[in-house]
Amino acid sequence: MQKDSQSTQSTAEEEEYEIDPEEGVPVPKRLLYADDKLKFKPKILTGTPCMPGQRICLANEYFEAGEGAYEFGESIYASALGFLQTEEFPEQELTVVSVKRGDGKPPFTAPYVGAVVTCIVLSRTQKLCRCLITHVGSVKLDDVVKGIIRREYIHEKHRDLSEVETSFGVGDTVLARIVGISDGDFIMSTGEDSLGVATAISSAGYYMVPVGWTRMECPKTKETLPRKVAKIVQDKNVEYWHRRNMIKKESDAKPEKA
Amino acid sequence: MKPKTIANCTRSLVKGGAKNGIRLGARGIHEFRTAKISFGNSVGSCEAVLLPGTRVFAQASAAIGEPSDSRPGEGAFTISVWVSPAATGEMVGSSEKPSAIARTLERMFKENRAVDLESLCIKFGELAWILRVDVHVIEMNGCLQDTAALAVLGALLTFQRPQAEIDVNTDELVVLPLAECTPVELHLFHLPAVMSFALCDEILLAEPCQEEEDILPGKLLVGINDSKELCHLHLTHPIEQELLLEATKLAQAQCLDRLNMLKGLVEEVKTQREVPIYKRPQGPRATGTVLSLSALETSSRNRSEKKPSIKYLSPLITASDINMLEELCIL
Amino acid sequence: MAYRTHLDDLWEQQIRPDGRTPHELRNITCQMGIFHPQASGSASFNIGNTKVMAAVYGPHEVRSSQKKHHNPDKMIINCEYSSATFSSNERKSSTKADRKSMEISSNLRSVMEHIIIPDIFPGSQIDVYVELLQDDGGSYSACINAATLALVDAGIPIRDYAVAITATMSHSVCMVDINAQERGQCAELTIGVLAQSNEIIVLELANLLQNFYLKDVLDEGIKGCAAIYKILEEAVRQKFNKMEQSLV
Amino acid sequence: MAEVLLSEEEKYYLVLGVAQDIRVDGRSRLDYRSGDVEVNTVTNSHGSVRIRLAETDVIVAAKVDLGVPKTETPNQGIIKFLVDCSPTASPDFEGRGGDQLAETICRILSSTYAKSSSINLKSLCIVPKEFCYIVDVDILVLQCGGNLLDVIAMGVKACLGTCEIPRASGTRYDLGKPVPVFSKDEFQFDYLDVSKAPVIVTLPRVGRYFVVDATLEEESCSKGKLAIGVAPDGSITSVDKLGKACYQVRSIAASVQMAAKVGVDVNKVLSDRINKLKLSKLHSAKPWPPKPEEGMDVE
Amino acid sequence: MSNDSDSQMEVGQSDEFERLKGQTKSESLFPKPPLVNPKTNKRQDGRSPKDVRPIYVQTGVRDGAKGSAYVEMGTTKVLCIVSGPKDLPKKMDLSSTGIISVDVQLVGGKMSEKDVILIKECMEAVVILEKFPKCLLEIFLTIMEDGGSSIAASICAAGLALVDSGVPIYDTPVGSTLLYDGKDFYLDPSKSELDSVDLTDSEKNDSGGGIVTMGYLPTREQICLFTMEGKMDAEVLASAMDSLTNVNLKVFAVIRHHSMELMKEFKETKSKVNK
Repeated sequence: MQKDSQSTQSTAEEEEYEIDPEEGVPVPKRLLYADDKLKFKPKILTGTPCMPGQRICLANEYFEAGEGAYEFGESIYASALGFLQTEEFPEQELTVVSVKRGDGKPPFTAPYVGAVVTCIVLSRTQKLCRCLITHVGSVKLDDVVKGIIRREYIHEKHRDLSEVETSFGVGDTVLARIVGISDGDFIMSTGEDSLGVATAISSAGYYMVPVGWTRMECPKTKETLPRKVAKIVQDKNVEYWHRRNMIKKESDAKPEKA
Repeated sequence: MKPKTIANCTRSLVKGGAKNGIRLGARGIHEFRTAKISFGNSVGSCEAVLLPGTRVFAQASAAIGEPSDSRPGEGAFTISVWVSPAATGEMVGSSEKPSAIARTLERMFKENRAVDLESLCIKFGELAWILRVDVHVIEMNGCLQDTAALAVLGALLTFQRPQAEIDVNTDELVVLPLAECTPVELHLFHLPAVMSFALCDEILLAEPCQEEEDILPGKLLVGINDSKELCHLHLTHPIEQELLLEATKLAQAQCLDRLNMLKGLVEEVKTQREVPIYKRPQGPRATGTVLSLSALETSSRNRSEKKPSIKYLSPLITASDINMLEELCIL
Repeated sequence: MAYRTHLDDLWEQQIRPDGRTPHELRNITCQMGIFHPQASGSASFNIGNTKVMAAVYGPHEVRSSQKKHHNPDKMIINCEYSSATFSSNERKSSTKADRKSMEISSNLRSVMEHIIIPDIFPGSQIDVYVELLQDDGGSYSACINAATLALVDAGIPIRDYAVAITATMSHSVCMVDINAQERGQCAELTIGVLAQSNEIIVLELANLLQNFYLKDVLDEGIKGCAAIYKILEEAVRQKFNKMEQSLV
Repeated sequence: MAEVLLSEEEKYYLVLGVAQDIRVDGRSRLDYRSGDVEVNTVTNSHGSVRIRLAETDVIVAAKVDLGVPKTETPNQGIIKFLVDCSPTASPDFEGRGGDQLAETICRILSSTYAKSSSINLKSLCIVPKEFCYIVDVDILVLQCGGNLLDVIAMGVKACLGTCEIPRASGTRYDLGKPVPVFSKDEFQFDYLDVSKAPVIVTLPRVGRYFVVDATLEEESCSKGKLAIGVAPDGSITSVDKLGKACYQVRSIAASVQMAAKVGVDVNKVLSDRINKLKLSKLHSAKPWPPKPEEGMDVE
Repeated sequence: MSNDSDSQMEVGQSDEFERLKGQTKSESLFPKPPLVNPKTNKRQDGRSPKDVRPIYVQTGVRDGAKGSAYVEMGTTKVLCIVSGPKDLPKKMDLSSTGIISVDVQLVGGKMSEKDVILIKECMEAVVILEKFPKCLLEIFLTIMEDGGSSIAASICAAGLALVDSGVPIYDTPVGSTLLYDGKDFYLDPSKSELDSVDLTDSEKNDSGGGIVTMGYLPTREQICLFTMEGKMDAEVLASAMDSLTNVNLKVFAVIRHHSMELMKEFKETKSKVNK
């Protein structure tokens, strides 16, 4: 009698197992999925309204969850209210599925490892500088979050030669990438050409203009100050690609030197 | 708390000196420190100094409150110790030092029943005096317990409280201000004192100073009272039995000296304070604070209201700050 | 004049209220490895109705809260004493972090620091936790005995056993191992010694004791400690004989 | 909470073992580990129990006191629970470290006992509105080797079942107020009726299966568990979902049925044990004055 | 005294009368009416045992908040506001995933700690915490009126507020409560109905009785909150869960309808922006 109920229970549970979101049991993927099962590419109807939790499509090498969607098991589900949108990347044979509201309200954003953030320098010490993160990508945060840039993370090369004092000034607006989380703070890096000081105000009170990779100049007083200057890239997909490259191949992330 | 850093040469100086019977401050190894005791203007305040450089101030105060459920026929007695950062010259990060002193004082005065708490009872289970001694360490140079115990004892011996009684006819609590009655002194069953010793390889150093306490490995506290009874013992390092017995003998002799000095000083203070016994005028009472018991009962139902009502009862002595007490001390 | 009770009659024949002679210990049972796989070492020590359990954890890495001021060449010994809410006759609602248990914790630490060989595991920490289950007199001495046994069980190198017992002088007779009933009437001196060198390491006094009697009471206590040491050693021997047999 | 750290491979091994109905210690999914109950561990309480289940070790002691009933339930007595996690169980419990776990357990216990009509609280009332018994149940966690909640619930039931409640022989009127009168005989006492009292069966989900009586290692493999109170007649007295896991309707239903089945067995074993313990207590009635306790052999 | 619950006026009058006489005991002052009128088989508020009270939902009720929602279930009124992500306060434990804090305020009372923890654990299961590491998401719930089933209403309100805020969630949670008196199920019980059942009385409810609250993720078909108090058989509990699932789907239909309406609004604003 007891055995009977056990066996029925086990079959019932087997079906559900793969879509249980919360059990943190590590089961290697290869045991669960056969590779050939995944290799087909359905068509997705963009513009479909989605509720959170609604299943969108299969998750395989052709499809990836973007903003407002999450992958679980072998499917992609919506995680926010909005309309289905897709973005094609023909070279990679990849479609990014996202769910967006489209009414102008900014999507939910929080700093994550790999994100490019905008921050304001609060204070400097010899070893690090403390910042307040105000934007993640292009989205403004409701509440600022603290982060630090360590001396070693200012330049990609010559890590031990870089100094905080010759790279940032208090009050500068800095573009940086979150590379990790330590005890209390987000650790950020400016070790890319496109990252570094975006705007800085001179002692005379004017926005300074970059005059090279390491210096900025006040347009009025012609005073120059040392900064780690960012080369601002205008690309609407840049944020997404930064994140992808960060996760997949770090070496590919470097853009061509100007 | 960060451990104190001490130079190695100071270490070897103190240790080597102790072995040869030479101490910092040119004292003999069994020579105790000189005690100086002075009394404040207000009742129940006492400052004890152990030269060189340990200074402790104690203030006794009393208020009327409810006795504890487990001991309904007794008053209550609390001791709190404050060590100011100015005294130690370091941040007092942990509460270890004040609580260790407080525990020693509690053991000697409270658990060994030095104070007659039964005489503090006003009405069984309902009203009693709550005695409180605040101990402030002002300067610190070793032997904190010794000095604190002396200061507390001085404060208790000179403390006076007003008369409080239950009017039999009206069942009211009557508290007479100090100026209008013969003040009541505390009754102490015995007078305890503490002597501390530093231990260093078969050698006893009586009443060590701060450096000796920090450097030498062991410490022994001997609490002893005027009738040659031990009332506290505390040890932090292994010790031979003979050495221990020697220490208690030394402590006993010194304790009697010190207590005699204290008693003499207390007598002096009391004669200075002496006022003719106040004779209560006939007729209705002029200034006595009167509160009916029933009023107190109703207010004690509601815990939040309880405290103010008691403050009102005896505003003259619950005043925690010393200044106020001084003003009021017409004696 | 106070009434004579049957206890007074007994006392004339030198029999204590619970039927012991003045120099007799209560029944002692001790057991090692009671929390075997989880704690590194553990022991229980019961003397009469006083029951104590001890657990030792470590040596392990220094916990982050104490790491800041920690000298990496030193070893940290951390002791915590707690008494169960039901340990005494009067129920306590909360026992944590009151002055009394903090005092016992710090005293216990100073004893443990003397018996553990200093700084043998530099940069690490040893936790000794003692729990009082029931208090019927002599609880502090039982704590020391239990902690010593737990240290032995954990295999931490110690110089010597710390053993402790209570003793007193009443009606000009020395008595050893005071229970709660007797504690109300006479002084209670807790004496702890290092078993081999007979040096005194623990002294705690409750109530008043004539200085004149101190020597006699100390002698009595040291004798009691020797008896306790025998029992502890026997327990350790038996435990390790068993281990040996199981290995064979 | 005392936790063990396991590597992913160890977890994988455990989960696959459970899937094949063989756990690391050789049990099947519905097997309990062996345990032991002893009474009168703490002699100065009205009832005390030390309960061990493999490495989990708990002391439960009850003290009975006179008190005033609550105004909303004037004809009922009061049972209070207090859990204390001793640092002997884990260094994490040092200082106030165990308070959170203790509060959670306390909460579950009081909701299981308060709302399930499992104990007739009216039997604890002496004079309505004036006097009742207040039973303080203190729980001390000495060792935590997994499945703590179940062990505590069993301990509480055994402790309440063997707790000696003084018998009030009547009431006397004093100043117009009724006052209970107790007989002077020390042996006049009653036992509480625990024939309806529940035990708790905690079911953590390891992989895709629920297991009973999980070890610490198995608990670390699961994100959440169901704590199900089961009365002796198989009815469910409380269900609490602990942790942040999600379940399907049918798996909760299945686990409740599983718990009901297991819970009846546990209750039966425990009740038999309680009755035996009561008998043994009667046989070893205490003489007066009390003799020092008979010692066990030094082990 | 009359036991007929339909004639409430009469009961009130007789109460007044009895009080004047000063003879009634406090227990009989407010007699507990039966859950169902035996004649009409209707409950006190006129619905049948399987009926749910009318539900009203609204989102975006507070400007300036990240997300907000207001839910009415009969007389139970709950307002929920979501804010964050924020920096973690210093004293909080560090965590690699996000942390949720839930604050429940009950107007004129205090929510029991147990219920707050239940709601918190439910929200932790619903929100995708990995998406905001080391940040704090705050959920403020205000129960403006507790007319019974307040946990269920809180779950619905919190779920809607999360949907409104755009915080990534696994699914839209809904909740409902059920009352069992030993014979029948009463879905979505009101406060007076909950109070009328005394679960502590061992003599009266031999046949059992209990309150079950369930939070449900409708599209994923998973239970994110489950609590039961009282005494029920396993089979009864299983069937109670079935009917709770059905109710939850009904509640979800309301929320889904509201979301669709919302999305229509999105489309309109979008077309306006484009113009």
